[in-house]
Amino acid sequence: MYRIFQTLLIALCLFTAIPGGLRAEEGLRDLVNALGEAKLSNMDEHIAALAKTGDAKVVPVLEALGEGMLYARKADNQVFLTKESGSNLTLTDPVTGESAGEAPKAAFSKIKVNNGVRRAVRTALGSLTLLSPDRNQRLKAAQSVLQSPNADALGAIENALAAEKDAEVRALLERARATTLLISDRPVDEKKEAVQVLKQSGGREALSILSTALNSADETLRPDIEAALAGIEQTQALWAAGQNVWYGLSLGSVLLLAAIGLAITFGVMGIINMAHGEMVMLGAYTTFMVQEILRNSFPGLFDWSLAIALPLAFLVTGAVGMAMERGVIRFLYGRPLETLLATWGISLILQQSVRSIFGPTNREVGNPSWMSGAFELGGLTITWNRLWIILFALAVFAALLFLLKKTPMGLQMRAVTQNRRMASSMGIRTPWVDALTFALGSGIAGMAGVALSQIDNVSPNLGQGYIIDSFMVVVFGGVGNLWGTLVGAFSLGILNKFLEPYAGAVLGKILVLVLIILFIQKRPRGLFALKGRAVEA
Amino acid sequence: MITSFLIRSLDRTIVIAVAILLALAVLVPALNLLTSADHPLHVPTYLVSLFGKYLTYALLALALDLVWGFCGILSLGHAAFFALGGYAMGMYLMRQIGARGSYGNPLLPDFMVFLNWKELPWFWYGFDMFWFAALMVIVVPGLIAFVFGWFAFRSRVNGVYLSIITQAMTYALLLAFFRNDMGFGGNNGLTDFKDILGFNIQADGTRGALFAASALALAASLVITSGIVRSKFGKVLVALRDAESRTRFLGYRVEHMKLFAFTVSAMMAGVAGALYVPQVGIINPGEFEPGNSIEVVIWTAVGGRGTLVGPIIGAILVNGGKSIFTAAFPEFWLFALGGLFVLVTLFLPKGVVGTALQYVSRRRAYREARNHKDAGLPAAEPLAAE
Amino acid sequence: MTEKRPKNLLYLDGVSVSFDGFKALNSLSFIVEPGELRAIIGPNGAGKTTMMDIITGKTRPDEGAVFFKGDIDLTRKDEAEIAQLGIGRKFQKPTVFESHTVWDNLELALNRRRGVFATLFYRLTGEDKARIEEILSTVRLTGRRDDLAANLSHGQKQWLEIGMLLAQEPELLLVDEPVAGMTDAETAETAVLLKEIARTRSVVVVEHDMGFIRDLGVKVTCLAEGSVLAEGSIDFVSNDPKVIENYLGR
Amino acid sequence: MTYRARVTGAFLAAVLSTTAFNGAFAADDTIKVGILHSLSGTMAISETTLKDAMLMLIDEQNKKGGLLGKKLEAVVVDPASDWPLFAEKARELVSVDKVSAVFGCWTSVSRKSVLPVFEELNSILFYPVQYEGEESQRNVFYTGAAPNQQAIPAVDYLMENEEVERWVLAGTDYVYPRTTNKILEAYLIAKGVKPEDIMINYTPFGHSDWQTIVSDIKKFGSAGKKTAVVSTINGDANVPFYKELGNQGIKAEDIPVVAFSVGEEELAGLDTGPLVGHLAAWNYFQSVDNPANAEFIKTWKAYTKNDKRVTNDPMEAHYIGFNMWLKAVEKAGTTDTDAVLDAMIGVSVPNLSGGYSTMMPNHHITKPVLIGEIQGDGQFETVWETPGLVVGDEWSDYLPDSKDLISDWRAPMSCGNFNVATGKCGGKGS
Repeated sequence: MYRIFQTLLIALCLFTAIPGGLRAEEGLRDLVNALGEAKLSNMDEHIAALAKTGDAKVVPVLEALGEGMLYARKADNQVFLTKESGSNLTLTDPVTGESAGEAPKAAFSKIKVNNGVRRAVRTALGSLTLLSPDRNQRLKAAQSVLQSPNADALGAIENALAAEKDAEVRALLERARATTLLISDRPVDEKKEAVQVLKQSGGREALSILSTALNSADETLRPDIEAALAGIEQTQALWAAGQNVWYGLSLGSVLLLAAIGLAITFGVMGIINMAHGEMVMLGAYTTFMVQEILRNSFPGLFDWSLAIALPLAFLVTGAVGMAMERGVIRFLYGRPLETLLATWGISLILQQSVRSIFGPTNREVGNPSWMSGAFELGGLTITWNRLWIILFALAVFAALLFLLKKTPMGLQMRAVTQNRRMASSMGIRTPWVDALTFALGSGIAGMAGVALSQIDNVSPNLGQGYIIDSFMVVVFGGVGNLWGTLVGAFSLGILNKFLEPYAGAVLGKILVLVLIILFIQKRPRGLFALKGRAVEA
Repeated sequence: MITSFLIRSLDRTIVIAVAILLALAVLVPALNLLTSADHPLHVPTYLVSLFGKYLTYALLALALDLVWGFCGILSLGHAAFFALGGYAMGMYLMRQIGARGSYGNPLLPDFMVFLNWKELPWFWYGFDMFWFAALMVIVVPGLIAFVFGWFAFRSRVNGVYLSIITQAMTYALLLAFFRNDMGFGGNNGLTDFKDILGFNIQADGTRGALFAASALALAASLVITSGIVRSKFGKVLVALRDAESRTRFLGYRVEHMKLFAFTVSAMMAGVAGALYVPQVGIINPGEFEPGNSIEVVIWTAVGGRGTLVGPIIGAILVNGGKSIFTAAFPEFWLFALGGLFVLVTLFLPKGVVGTALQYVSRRRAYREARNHKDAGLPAAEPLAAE
Repeated sequence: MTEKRPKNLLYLDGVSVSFDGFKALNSLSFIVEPGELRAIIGPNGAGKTTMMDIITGKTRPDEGAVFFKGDIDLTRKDEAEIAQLGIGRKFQKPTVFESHTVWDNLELALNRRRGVFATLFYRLTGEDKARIEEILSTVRLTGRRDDLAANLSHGQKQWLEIGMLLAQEPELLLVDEPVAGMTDAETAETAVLLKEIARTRSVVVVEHDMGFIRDLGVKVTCLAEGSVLAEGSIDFVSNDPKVIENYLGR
Repeated sequence: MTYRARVTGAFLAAVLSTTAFNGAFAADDTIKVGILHSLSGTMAISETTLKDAMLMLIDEQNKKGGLLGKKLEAVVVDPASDWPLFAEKARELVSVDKVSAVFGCWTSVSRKSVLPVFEELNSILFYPVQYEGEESQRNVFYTGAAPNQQAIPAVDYLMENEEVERWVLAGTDYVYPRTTNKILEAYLIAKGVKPEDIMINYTPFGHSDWQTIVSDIKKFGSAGKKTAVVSTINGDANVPFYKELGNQGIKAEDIPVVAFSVGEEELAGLDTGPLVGHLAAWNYFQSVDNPANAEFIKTWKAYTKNDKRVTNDPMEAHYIGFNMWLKAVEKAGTTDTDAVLDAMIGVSVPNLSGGYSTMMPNHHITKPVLIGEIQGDGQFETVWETPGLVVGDEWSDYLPDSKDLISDWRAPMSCGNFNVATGKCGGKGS
């Protein structure tokens, strides 16, 4: 019943829209206001009706609807575009685009949206903006018609395709056309061509589109689609191995970041630093603090937050590390197992301090825009944040290697850790070098925390999750050898990711641990052990 | 042979400690059961279980001390043996529930019923018999320790490396026991026990008996450990702790020595776990957490490693402190605990008992030196020098 | 040198070993006869300690043969087995069990059954007691029998270690720089002690102290860069131009 | 060595005297309420808030004059996310501090750990968190959701409104996800979903590397049928999971994720921008618009002196449970356990989603079920709501062994696992 009425109303509006601009405007207003009374279940019809008008004024209305910024005035059901300002709403007239002043929020009710509505908005916006002069908007439009194909839009897509010059948009439109064509009532020959187009484009998206089409395809088309599917699946399977390597590298880089500071404090200095994880956590909290300040005072600098946080995290955790070294650890040199106890105590204190100061719950650390999203490389999906983390881990590694091998500071560090008494008699201020080395290890852990805050919880428990893995990596790689840590981290990461699809996440991890235990039997001093007389004495 | 072994084990300290434990085994349950609630000497049931728990922790710490204090193997996985013993006991207790579970299934524990298991996994067979479970309490941790140690010690994995792989072992076990598919109840573990050997597990009498059993087990283990430590074997352990390759060149199979100590220690830990479970009423994979094993190390260090009563006192002190602090300063007790570990490592490197012994022996040496007027011997400094 | 005897006590042939590309031993061949006292000299890095490591099973050779008493292949045995076969070793740095008393150190070294259960239920017999007393007096430590080994002086530790080796009753004794850090009097006394010991067994001594070696007055082998440079009496060796070049210096 | 004896003696004395000390304070001028939530360790992240909420509720009640003319006194302990310690602390609360009721626990295992203690000492526990069901105990009141009050309505919603045909059941490997997924699997198959259209995946606690699983979900979702993820992923693992979802570009419009363990508190640690439209099923959202909720939020923000603090479902459960307890104690006129247990059943108090919740004879409560979509500001927007209240079903009808069981703690049945098939209390047997 309601539906018939609805169609009638729409038809009426369309009819009345013909003569004169004013009446068209009024018709549009009625359509917009109808949104205010619509239910979630029939909202898509209203949206389709709005889209049918083809009016450019509809675009901001639909956009606002999708973002949940469309409000209806309770008193007269007038619908407005809004912006929040305190407890008030700044109103914009949806049809004229003019400002309509401010009004208290309580007088309005928000037009609710759900995923279904958002999908409808996406479809409608897609076909409305296909011809937009702005390239990016066209790109977005092409993506949305591809993601939610609608047979009615086929004509619009073809029109757009005819006019489109930009290669990237064209490629998308081609695919969109093929996708849409498959669900339209065009002849089979054209559909067969469309299948070929999709097969060419490949990827998971095409797989999904073709499988959908397979469900409703008729007998003549079926073999084509099945062949195309088989072809795509084959290439996908090849890429899957590559994808696993990538995931492994990415997990490895996380392990490397977590472990590399430990490779200094534990590997080089021999301190069983159980508070290492807490250093990582402090680094993550520094990032949180930086972002909090930026968000409140300099929102424009948000994309720089990580760059600002890095040196700060290094300084903060480095300072905490130095305090730890001067306050506790320096009394424990030569008693490595006892450093375990003391640093465990320190880790409890640090955790509880953070819990008291920042609260026990997760804190929000956002991704800067350059770390969000993903891109496709062949058949690989590569997320930006993982890519940056891999690069960052390698950069930290290289910098550390340089510092240790090529600078006087590094030389002194190595001298002190190899033979304290000799170094001190050579005039090196060993206590100072000890403190700096420990601070360096801690500082690097803090920088790792900045990176890890991008992919994990920022909570007082953050460090606990990494401490065991870190020790495994260092021990597996060979204590005292930075290269060992690098190779260890990446090989454990890749091993883990190749086991995971077969054994599942839990069993995979158990297997990795068992393999580490067995490996240590074979090479009791890790992958890159120093051989010879000196180490055995 | 055995008698001489036992006699040798009983020096003054051990005799006193054993006497105290035996007295406790009788007194605490008696004061709980025979006095009325408002009697000044009444020990509430709550404390009986609590002290019972401390005693099992003490036994665990003693087990660790045998390998760490006397043999130099810092195991960061001893809680795993404790948990394995606990699971063996827990499985017996689960089987005792029988048809009294929620679903009334006479064979399958509740968690298997609602996850749709159709039959009992093979490794649950036999646990309906106490003797079998009791055997497993010792055999399972012992066997795992034996296999693990056989590989590790043969390959001469030492020091920090050994510590880390023991940690890997307990972590792997933690993950494995978390898996519901393993058939040990996953994260929830085993719980809801009803009775042990036919006695209601919640009855005051049973609790008293369990307390007494814990005290007796601790006393027995103390005697055994002391026997081991004071035998020539014990001297070899200390020798290999301090100079492993010298010991090898003297012709001792160091790996056998370590393996024996490690296995015995794991068995003791298993017994501790088995006594722990009925007193706290639950065993779950959380017991395998690497942090727990580190805590055991800390109890031992606080009490004084390389002494026999040290770990016992350490375990009771730290856990007692934990009990009091978690109630008195729930928000801040971690500061106290963390601070304690730091301070003990810094200022009492030999632990409470070790430091006390050092003090006593220094006083004695000083007195002797004064009595003999024999200033030529540097007798006053022996322990400080180390 | 090639006596017509079926068995050498110790027989090394073509032994090579390398660490990370560095050849510590390079096709070393070396023979010790029963009852022989042999001194080994050579510059640092000549492979003296590595050779001892190989004989005692601490290091496995990459190639070459090592036989004890003619037919026992030492490359297949570990340290404990080799020690039980009757090869004792004294380290460069004195290593005694510092947290044990002098007495316990000797008791541990005593050549008795060394299994887990044998030690667990071991009881000190009168015979063993007498033997320990005897060694104590040999190494001149009777007065300090109940002191912790940690409290001995450096020289006393060296002696205690030699005492432990005696208690082990080895047929072949390898001694690495026994007089390093000793006073002259102690050095002389040690030479006497070693000669005394060599009466009943074979001894191989590695030492830098030429005076001490002269005191011993035995056959000398000079090693350099992992192989034998010269062998013979002290005078013969110290006049060899290669030895002078490599070791003694011009 | 007498030294040791002295230490032990001193310690015994210390413990005994604290006992006496506490006992002396247990005078009759206050009614004590125990709060048993972890303030340290892994669960502190969720449980600390509940402790604060309880303190606030007790505070508010005291301002209103307390209970039975006496002040309420909160006793807080820290079981430190250590399950056996939960049992120890529960025992301490009941037998040493003599509390009248305990509000606490979060994880199932902690509840399982304390159950025998409450049974033995005959005291009362209010458990505020959604859980797997399959339990009804005389001394426990379950104010969180049973699976039928959360999981099943959520699946219904996805099936009807999003026309989902393919399902990923992803969970942390422990008993709540296992049971919930068992129930859901049976339910979906009963609804005609083919077994090959259901993918079940379990991950360890605190799992942080979700790359493989998210890409598996994507793959599973590209089979041409509308796919949704039902997530029973626990606490800490959610943040990296959602971050990975966002980065790999899984949009709610394409593959919606409905979660049962993600509330306002968890979202507070996330940038929700990329997550808009993903769903959660709860019995309460902070965004619910009614005066009682507005008042509650205001008090909460004032109490914590933090304008950004959020409220969540387990807090509401404590709110309901606490008010029910107050009402039952008033009804019984005493805090005596047996009297309160009897008085509790049938007690009805306002909940925060605009209706009334009633304690049922199975010790579970009636609740509305809300489905919400994540918004950009970290809140949920209700997109669907059950028409009426749903009664918590302790024994699921979708598990073969529990479908014949019911629970009714009223006399004369007084049984937590009555088998309607055999007509006996105590499951299948005896």
